[in-house]
Amino acid sequence: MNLDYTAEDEIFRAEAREWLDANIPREVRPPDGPGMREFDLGWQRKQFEGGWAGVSWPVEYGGRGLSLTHQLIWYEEYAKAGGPNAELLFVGCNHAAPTIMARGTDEQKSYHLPKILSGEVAWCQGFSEPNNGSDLGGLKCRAEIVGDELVVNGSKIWTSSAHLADWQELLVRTDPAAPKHKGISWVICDMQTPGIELRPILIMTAPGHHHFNQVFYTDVRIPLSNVVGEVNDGWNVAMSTLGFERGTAGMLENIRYGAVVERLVDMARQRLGASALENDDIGQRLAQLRAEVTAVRAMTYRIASRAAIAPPGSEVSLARAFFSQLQQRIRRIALDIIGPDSIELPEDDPWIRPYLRTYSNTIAAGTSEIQRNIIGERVLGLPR
Amino acid sequence: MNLDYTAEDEIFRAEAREWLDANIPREVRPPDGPGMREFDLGWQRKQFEGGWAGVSWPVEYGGRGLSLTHQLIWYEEYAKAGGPNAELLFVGCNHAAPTIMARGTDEQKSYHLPKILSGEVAWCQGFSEPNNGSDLGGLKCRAEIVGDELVVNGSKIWTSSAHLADWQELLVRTDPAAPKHKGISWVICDMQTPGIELRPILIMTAPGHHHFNQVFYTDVRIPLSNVVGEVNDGWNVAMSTLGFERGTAGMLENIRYGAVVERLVDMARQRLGASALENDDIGQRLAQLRAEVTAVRAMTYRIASRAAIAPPGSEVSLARAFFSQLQQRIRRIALDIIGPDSIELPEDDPWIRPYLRTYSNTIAAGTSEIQRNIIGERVLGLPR
Amino acid sequence: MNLLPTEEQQQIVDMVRGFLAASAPLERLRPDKFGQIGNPDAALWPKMAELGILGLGVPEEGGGLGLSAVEEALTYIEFGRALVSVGVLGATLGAHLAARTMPDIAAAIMAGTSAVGLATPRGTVAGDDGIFSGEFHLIEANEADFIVLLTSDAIALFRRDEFMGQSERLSMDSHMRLMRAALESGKPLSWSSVKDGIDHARANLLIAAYATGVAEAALAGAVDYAKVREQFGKPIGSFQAIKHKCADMAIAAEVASCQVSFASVILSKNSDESRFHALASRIVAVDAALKNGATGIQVHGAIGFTAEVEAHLFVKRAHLIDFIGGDQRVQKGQFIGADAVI
Amino acid sequence: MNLLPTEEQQQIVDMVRGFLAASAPLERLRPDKFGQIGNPDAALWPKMAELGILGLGVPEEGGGLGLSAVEEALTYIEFGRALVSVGVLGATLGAHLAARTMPDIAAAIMAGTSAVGLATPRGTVAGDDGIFSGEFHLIEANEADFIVLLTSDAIALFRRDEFMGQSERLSMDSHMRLMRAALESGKPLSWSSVKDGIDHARANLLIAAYATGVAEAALAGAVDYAKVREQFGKPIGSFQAIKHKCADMAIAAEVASCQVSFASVILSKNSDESRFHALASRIVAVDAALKNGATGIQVHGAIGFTAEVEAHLFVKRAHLIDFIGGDQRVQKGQFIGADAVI
Repeated sequence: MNLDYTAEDEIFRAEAREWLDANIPREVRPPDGPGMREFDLGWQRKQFEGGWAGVSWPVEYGGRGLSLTHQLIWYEEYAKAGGPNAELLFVGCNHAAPTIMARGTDEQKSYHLPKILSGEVAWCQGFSEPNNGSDLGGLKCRAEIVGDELVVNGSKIWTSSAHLADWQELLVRTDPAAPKHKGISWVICDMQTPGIELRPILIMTAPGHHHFNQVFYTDVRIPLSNVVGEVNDGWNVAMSTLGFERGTAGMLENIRYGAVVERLVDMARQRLGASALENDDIGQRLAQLRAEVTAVRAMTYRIASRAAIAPPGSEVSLARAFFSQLQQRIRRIALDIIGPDSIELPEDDPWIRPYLRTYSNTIAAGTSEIQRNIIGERVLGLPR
Repeated sequence: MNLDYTAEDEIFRAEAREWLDANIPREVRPPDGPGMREFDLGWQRKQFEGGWAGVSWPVEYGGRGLSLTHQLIWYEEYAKAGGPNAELLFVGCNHAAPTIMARGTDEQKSYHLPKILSGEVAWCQGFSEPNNGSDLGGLKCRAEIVGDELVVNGSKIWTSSAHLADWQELLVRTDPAAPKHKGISWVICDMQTPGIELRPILIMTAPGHHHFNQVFYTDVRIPLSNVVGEVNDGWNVAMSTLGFERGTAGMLENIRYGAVVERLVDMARQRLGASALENDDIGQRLAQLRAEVTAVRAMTYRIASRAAIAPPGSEVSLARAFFSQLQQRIRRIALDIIGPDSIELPEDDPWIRPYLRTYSNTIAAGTSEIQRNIIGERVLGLPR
Repeated sequence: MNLLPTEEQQQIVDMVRGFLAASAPLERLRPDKFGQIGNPDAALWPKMAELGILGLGVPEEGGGLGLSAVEEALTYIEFGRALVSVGVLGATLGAHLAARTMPDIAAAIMAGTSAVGLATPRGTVAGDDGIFSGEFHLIEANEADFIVLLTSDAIALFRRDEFMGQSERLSMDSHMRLMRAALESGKPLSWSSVKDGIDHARANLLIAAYATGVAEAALAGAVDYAKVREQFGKPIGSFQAIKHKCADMAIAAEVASCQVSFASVILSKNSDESRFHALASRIVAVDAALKNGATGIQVHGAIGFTAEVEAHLFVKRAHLIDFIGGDQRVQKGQFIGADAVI
Repeated sequence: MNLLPTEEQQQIVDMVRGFLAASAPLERLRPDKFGQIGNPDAALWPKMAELGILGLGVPEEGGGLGLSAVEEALTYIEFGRALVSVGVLGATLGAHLAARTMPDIAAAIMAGTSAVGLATPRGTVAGDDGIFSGEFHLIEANEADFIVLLTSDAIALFRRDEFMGQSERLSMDSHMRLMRAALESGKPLSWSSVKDGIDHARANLLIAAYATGVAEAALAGAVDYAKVREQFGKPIGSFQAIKHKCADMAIAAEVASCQVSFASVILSKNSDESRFHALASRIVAVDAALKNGATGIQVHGAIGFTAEVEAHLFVKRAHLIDFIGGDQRVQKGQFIGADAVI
């Protein structure tokens, strides 16, 4: 075991820090709408032009072709520099692109990957449906093959930023007669295609904030050449993407949370006095959270160490399940530290909305219950 | 709603207090063995002679025929007076006797009930088997009907004080061909019958302490007249007993725990200082426990109020599940308050063994998991 | 001894429940009304006044219905279930504080013609002998004539204009109106300390009852959803992971409900134990509301954190009432310092 | 950067695990040996000395194997899994404290010819500049020549006879020997404070590693049982109530194991961050041991609280190590006062 970095790593780190210092956006990121799209894509373009957009992407797709350790160094410096949480890019960079790299055709790769990396386009996800949340394999959105096209009818839900996205990674049922995991296809869908309609879904964190959508498809025609992997093999294609999300894609967020806890420690010291904190219930709970978030960094390093040998497997659910609940505990204690002013919700509120938002952490991308099933069955080998 | 007592109730309370003051055993209860048997039976005899053994038992069986409110008053005074926890009597008084009252023949009633009430005999329970803990209905201990006798072969486990008991309430399978809940009989078994052998099971709380037993039956012959209720109707007979245990039988213990928490509050004030306790993590947790144990008393009153109208049903699982886990939390905090001396185990230890013992609270008489199934399915109506 | 409602008490519960089902269904808080919409229930006050609900526990000689803390607590459980604006607390507590010495004010409050807001400390409250200084939040006070201030050791009725520098703020709970304001040696119309009568204990009891209602409604919503929502081909309520969460919510609601009933009887007898039992009820009930609110969202899955179902409203309201007069941390500090009642 | 054991490190783990499987199987703690039997592992010390385990991390010039905190931590995870007597901590820490200035004593400890007990405060420890007074527990000290004292801010090596009034006590953990004793201005042979080198951090790290092993073994026992035990016609591990408990245990063990590895690398570099990371590892690992110990009993059901399976041993050992040098409350107090390390 070691935490050593090579001289080359350290040069990379210094370069990253220098570039971030000079280039990190000083403006506040708009929370929503076209302004947010412009901000996120602009920032992605800037990173791309600086050579930082695809640290661990293969060189052939415009990346630097460096190791996951380099990616981790970049995330660490990004978090330290207070880089923005450019969520609109997440699906494209961390879901769609890795999937297309792994299973796409040459045409798909050469058309989409550069656009994603350079911040030209935004992607959204079309996996969940109104009647299948945890049971992804039970999806019903239907795509009939008509000539060289798919004709899609049905609905998707929980699509973040569908109204701001150019493309969608879409799971559809292409063979209703096959066993439920065997008739699904993974398709690239142009969000401008006729027949797509959106319904905004308001969420609990922010009155008026438009983030989630339900998407309706009526005779939406998609070229068969947009299928990634084989027709009816979409389940396997999607699983590789989910593994990625559960593995390394969350690293930046994990690292960022260490700083959140330190801000809380500072606030608690100010409010209660550093010496009073020792046996105080808030001090004791904060100490626990501080130790746990420190351990999350260690878990991230171990995942990166494993990923250097083999692609992440079910064991990444251990870190994910832990971290999603830890975030809730961390955000929850903020209210106890802030005290009565917690009932306010200032426009630039740094604590209450993030707290409310953590309610989705144990639901989105696999509920805590599903994560625990995975751990029980696939990591520990307990019977179904 | 009211917490009022009639003048007659108040007289009853005063009499109870007076009698307890004068008669409560001053000696320490032996933790085990024949000394414990002698102590518990002697104390029961004394209560019987004083007219306090069966407050809510019908007059025809030697009781006072009073209401559950009177029983509750007695328990409250008993707890306040620091009455001993005469566990050896529990099965006889709270399981076997109510069952025999409800379903027994006149001969069974007239033979057994007076002996139980007057402290002449001790009973034990033979329900659980090595391969059925939570799944009581799956029991296998076999009883063949041969002439006017049952011939029992098999094994029971977790039988508290089998080595000190005269009688056992025994569940056996009399019809292996019937559906699993329909071939069971509830039988009175004389523990001196040839063919019964015991194996002590050592438990985690006390090196050398003999409390639990496995009981082996080899061609044990029991008169058919010892079956309570109909042959093959034992499941229904047993369920009425379990309802009783989950309902009112735990009242004394519930009330007693209020005093345990107050002892902890006193200890914490002494160790940490009363004023320092306010925001201290121990103070905050103790406040929570104090509020919860106060609520348990309220839950006990509500159960008693309901029991005055109809026999306790599944809803008593709410209080039972809550209380069994509350006991664990209460006993656990003792270690934090005592501090380093918790690693000792003095002979007259009042905290560590009771703490260890609470590990059985969420297992015995229905695990927490089974209790939650019952609440989910029978109280809330969720599907199986 | 009986901790179940009498027939008369059950009739009051049914009356209030029926009234709220008709006039204040939870759907009124659905997304079409989402946002900082202020008190959605101001229109209810006159109707509630008509039914006598606002003066339910005020003695008849004070102009009220002369019922007890038991009936008040039962009513507040219903208020919590329907997420009635917490401004109602101002009316009930204000009427009690005014009834003894200011019958006109009490009458106006009970008639619903004078609204009463709530004040709760933002930090330390200075002053003694009925003079109060400090920074406060005002809740549902925009149209109020009077304000009831609740601190951890006193309760006081003010004219609203005693509070200076009133300025609006957005709130986490978007179905109410919030202001900041200050008192500088503010003099109440009427007040009492925690040691002086049961006014203060009544405030904690009613907050506990309201919280119990929140916990019960969050449970009911989760159970209803778990029965109909299917995943993997069966209702999610058949999975232990969901079933046991619902069971835990049911336990929490039952604990709260029993202790609230118990405390309400103690208060109705004006017992010395009122403060102890009211604090105990507040601690377990607010805990139940917070827990059930959060668990209810998890049981609902993704729909749970949208504004399309009510699940999120319960946890937000639970947080709001937690802070009125001091949060759980403050209440537990008070409670561990209290003398034992066994 | 690599937080997985190297091939050489894995060989050491395999060697220690193989040795303990043969010489110290968990069955040695089964009911036939139940009771206050004292240190069941005293006979292991000479064999462990032969294998170099007792001086694993002591520099070669001090007579040890010259390996690092990484290898020590990996070894201690194995000790925890096998519930090796915590007396082994005395040997490891004593060898470190002696190695720099008292080579003969260090050699005797590493050879297993001089046993080293542990001392932990029963209350406040007075004194400064290397003079200690107070009341203590002595663990596995009956046959020891030396004692390592661990407090929340210092670690010190004493001759056993510095401790006065040694008197035996029974312990909750029946597989060890316990005494009370006192120091009155006791002078150690060697000591260091928490600010002075990494001896103190090493003690916390090794306790954390041991606790991680306890958590892992409790998990392994629960999972094995959940796979074979049947109720309602299927293995109990197929029920979510049990499956999710096992998953939570797995998470706790993984959290502990990762942070212990991380901290061990930090210590191996003699970094300023050693104290911070050692404390973090102790907090999460002792938490995991306590939780997994308790949950393991529940997963086992009734057999879990008997002495017929090992389940109960883990929670008892977890409590014991929690108190060595200060329990979680003490450690968290220290940790929240420490400077941030990001």
